[in-house]
Amino acid sequence: MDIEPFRLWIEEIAGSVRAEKDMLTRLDAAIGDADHGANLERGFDAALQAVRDRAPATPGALLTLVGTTLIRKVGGASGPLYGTAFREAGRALGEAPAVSAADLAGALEAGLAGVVKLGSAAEGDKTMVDALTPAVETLARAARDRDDLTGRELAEALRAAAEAAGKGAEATIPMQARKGRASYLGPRSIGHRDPGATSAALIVSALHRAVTR
Amino acid sequence: MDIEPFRLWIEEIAGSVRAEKDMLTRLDAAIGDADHGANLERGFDAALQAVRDRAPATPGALLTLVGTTLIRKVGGASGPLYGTAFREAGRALGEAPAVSAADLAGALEAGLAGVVKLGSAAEGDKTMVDALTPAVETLARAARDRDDLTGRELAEALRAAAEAAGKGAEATIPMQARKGRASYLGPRSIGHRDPGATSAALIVSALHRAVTR
Amino acid sequence: MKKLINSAESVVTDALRGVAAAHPDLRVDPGNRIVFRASGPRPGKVGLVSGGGSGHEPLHAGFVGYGMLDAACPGEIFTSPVPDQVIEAGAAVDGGAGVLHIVKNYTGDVLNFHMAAELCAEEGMQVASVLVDDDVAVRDSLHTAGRRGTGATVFVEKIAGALAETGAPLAEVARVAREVNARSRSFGVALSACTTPVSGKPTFELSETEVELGVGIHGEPGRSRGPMREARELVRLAVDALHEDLPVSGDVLVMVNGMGGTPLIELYVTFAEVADALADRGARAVRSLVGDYVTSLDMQGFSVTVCHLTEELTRLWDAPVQTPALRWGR
Amino acid sequence: MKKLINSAESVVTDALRGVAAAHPDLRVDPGNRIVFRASGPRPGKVGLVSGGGSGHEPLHAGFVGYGMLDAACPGEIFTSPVPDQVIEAGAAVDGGAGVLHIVKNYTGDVLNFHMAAELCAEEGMQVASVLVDDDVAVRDSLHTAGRRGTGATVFVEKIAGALAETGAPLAEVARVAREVNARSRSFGVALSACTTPVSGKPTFELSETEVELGVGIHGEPGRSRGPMREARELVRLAVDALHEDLPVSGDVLVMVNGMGGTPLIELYVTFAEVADALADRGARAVRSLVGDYVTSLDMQGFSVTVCHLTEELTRLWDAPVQTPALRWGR
Ligand SMILES: Nc1ncnc2c1ncn2[C@@H]1O[C@H](COP(=O)(O)OP(=O)(O)O)[C@@H](O)[C@H]1O
Ligand SMILES: Nc1ncnc2c1ncn2[C@@H]1O[C@H](COP(=O)(O)OP(=O)(O)O)[C@@H](O)[C@H]1O
Ligand SMILES: [Mg+2]
Ligand SMILES: [Mg+2]
Ligand SMILES: [Mg+2]
Ligand SMILES: [Mg+2]
Repeated sequence: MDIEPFRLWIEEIAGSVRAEKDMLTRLDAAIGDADHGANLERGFDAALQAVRDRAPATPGALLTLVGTTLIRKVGGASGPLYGTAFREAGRALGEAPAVSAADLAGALEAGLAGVVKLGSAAEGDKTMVDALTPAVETLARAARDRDDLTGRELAEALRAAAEAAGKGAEATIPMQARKGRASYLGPRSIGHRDPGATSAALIVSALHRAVTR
Repeated sequence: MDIEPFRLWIEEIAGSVRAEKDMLTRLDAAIGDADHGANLERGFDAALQAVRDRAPATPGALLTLVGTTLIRKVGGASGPLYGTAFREAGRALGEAPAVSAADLAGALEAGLAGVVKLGSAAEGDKTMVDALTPAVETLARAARDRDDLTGRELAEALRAAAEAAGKGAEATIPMQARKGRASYLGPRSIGHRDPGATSAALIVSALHRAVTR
Repeated sequence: MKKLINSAESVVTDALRGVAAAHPDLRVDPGNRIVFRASGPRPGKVGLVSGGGSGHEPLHAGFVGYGMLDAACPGEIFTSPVPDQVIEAGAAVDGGAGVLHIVKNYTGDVLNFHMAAELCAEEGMQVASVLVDDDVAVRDSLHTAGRRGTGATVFVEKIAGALAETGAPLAEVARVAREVNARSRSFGVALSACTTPVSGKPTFELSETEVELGVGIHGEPGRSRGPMREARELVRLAVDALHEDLPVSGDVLVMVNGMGGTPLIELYVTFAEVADALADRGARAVRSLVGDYVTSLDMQGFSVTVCHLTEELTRLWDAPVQTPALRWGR
Repeated sequence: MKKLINSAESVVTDALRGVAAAHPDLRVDPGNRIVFRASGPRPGKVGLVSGGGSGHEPLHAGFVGYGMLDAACPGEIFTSPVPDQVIEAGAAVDGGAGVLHIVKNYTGDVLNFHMAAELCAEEGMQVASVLVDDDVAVRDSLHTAGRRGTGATVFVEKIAGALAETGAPLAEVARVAREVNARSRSFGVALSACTTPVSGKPTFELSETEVELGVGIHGEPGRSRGPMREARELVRLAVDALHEDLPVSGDVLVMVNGMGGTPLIELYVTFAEVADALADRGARAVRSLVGDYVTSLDMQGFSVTVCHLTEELTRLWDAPVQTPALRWGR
């Protein structure tokens, strides 16, 4: 994979965040502060703009730029968390002009680790971690089993990862939040889908679409 | 007439103001500040209490006490205006222990004159004056025509006065207010019944009931 | 209607207990409903007394203190005080130099202060009255109640209070108070009506797409109704109305006043537009207030008050003031 | 939703223009969204930087000035600022004695200030952070986000600011800031939710007969919902919650804070009840604030914050302060 699918990824994320902005905000209104949609729209629009303006040369540089932009533009909890995820993923990819499916899986693992280190949420805490973890594991498992994946195999692995992320997001509904704003609600956070887990699933889906487009 | 019908008058006013408080407030909400009912309830409850506590000896003393109490307790536009009306009426009756229908008519004329002098509203300005003027004139006409009225004639004259007050209040609906808060609305005050004219009609009706009770 | 009150009847007395508990610099007479400076009258200083219906807080009790009022007489919600309050207040603050009544032009306030002033005069007190009538939304005429007194009241109380503090005689203090009023104009815009505790219902109904232009401070509907617009355009309408009545120019003192229910961040947005609109006409907002100063319970919206400054007025505006709601220079 | 704004996107920038126009004592960097003292850093003085989502005005920009903050970093509405703002602000106000970050305990604020502090430290700046977490409505635990920072932020900023003004070293200023936080507790009650410009809908729905107990300052619903009651009883619930967490006694500093949409007269009614409820427990409200200090846009309701005073804290509270929203003694 060269840089193109990574560029497409950011484009796809920005598009689907824009399309789902109100839904994300509505989810955040129920158990948070009604800004998740606006936060991510602001962040990914800026990230897309930065990628266009600065035209990074490698996948690693692109993801790092996206992460830095998110940190600089989003604020809130999701800004530093997603920002760190993209930055750690970018750092993992180094300066290679093209990367393998295994590299991609490793990068996403690094990104997830960054999120967990910064936010110290575990699975089951009702956060983006609940969508990211199964997705990253699904992709990593597929990549680990083989030397390298064909285009079709990678696409299939990403489809499965996106599905896992969606299931992970769905699974946050019955959880009681233990991190982020939703935790203030205690038992009243139960019964609502976590906005960050939902946006995480959108981000993984976007990756699948970017690679198959 | 001795003091008794005057005591009853205040009782009747307090009762009907209490019963019509919400209606008066609603009228005031439309073209004023939604306090006319509360203002008058506070004032006439206090007046009734003062009459009970201080047990004035003459009709004149009673009306003066009521007027002073209204001035002290009501505030707003209606407090000094109704207060002055009762005080001037009381002053006109002097210290006589009993008064004639002509005395009563003269007292109400004096009360109305006090209102006009203080508030400088003319008929047609959409104020209490529009209900008080025809009522006072109706009574004065009946009393002027005769040496003194029989009980039945006085009752009939007061019924006519109450009717005139009611018609006067009704007639404020198409008027554009030129005095009081309603005047701020300019042409938008048209189409609403004036709260003060409405309470003035209640006060005249109460006098009719007090005399016939 | 949900309100933080114990009962509609006890709102004013309960709030006065709160004022007494919160402000050791003030003395509250709960029976007569008067708020004084705790320090008492100063010999030779003109005493400033104001008052009016409650529901406009911090007006007037929040402006009692050094450099501003000597006493405030709060009436029931939106109902003027009664003469007894005004008489008692005047007697208590008179330092021998007389008392100035600052009266907002509403029939109720005018009549009640008038009766009080007559009774004070009968008892030999020196009393002068100044009528505040700055609201350009109401057309003035001999045959009407005249303009309402709104935001300029704060300016009049501050500036006359500063002059009184210097020991100026009653006639001078009244003169400057009238000058401030003559040089001030206000206009208000409501996004929602207010609800009095007694009536429990909004004083008027506005749809989600309407605003009330030229609204009064008692939830009286205004001059006309118009479509909701962005802040910039609402401000232009307000500043146009001020300008039409008294062309703005030069150095001005500006207040952007919330009505009780408007978030402060929106008042700053509004102030930015007011400053721009004034600048476009060659006026400069050299002094300003942004916040809730003359409220209408929970009403949402804003009013703009502009006072055309002179050197004297600027100096008196800048003079020290120490009240619950205005405080500087000391 | 009707709001006095030009657009949901421009609210914060437009409001900052208003802040700049209204307060000559402040300098606003609109691009970076930072509000500074116009006087610049003072050599040898610890610089105080705070910030957080907008919508809580006057917090934090209204507390920039002598005796309080050196700079404030407003984020989008209810969204924490980004690290760049905090870094820039710190660099601009560092007088060589280091910078104190005052951070309300929300994941977003904590993470963004944390990233900023790391980057500052990498560049050799001396940075300390104090976390404000006074809201007893949230049960504290190692496994959760912990308590929210609410009203105590005002106390921390005022008292730490006063100490910083004396030239105290960073460690001392941080120590007193933490002490204020440790001695402070808050509890909020909402009568209505708030509406953000972006979402355009109330953050939760309350019926005419319900209140939200333990509400947060971002329109987060609270600990539980209960029936609407008179002010006295709502206050008892709030004071009970404070007392349960840290028994009230002795001399206390009390804030009765409006949430943006509450009429001031109701806050005074509330304060009267708070003072009584404290007195019933043997505590005395010797210092107080009544008004809008930490708002949630147009939310209606109140919060009570109590700080258990020491001699040192009282002295620092009384020290001069000169900011748009708090001003005394100077
Ligand atoms: N400590 C944490 N670790 C991981 N994810 C978190 C954490 N705290 C919050 N989140 C995620 O962030 C989302 C909220 O993001 P957003 O609304 O943009 O920020 P904020 O809560 O500051 O308004 C939550 O739905 C949750 O998924
Ligand atoms: N100048 C005036 N002369 C006579 N009556 C007046 C005048 N101004 C107001 N009123 C009467 O007072 C009524 C309003 O009384 P009220 O609501 O108690 O006082 P306020 O207007 O001060 O709230 C009006 O409906 C009108 O009838
Ligand atoms: Mg959020
Ligand atoms: Mg009225
Ligand atoms: Mg009234
Ligand atoms: Mg947020």
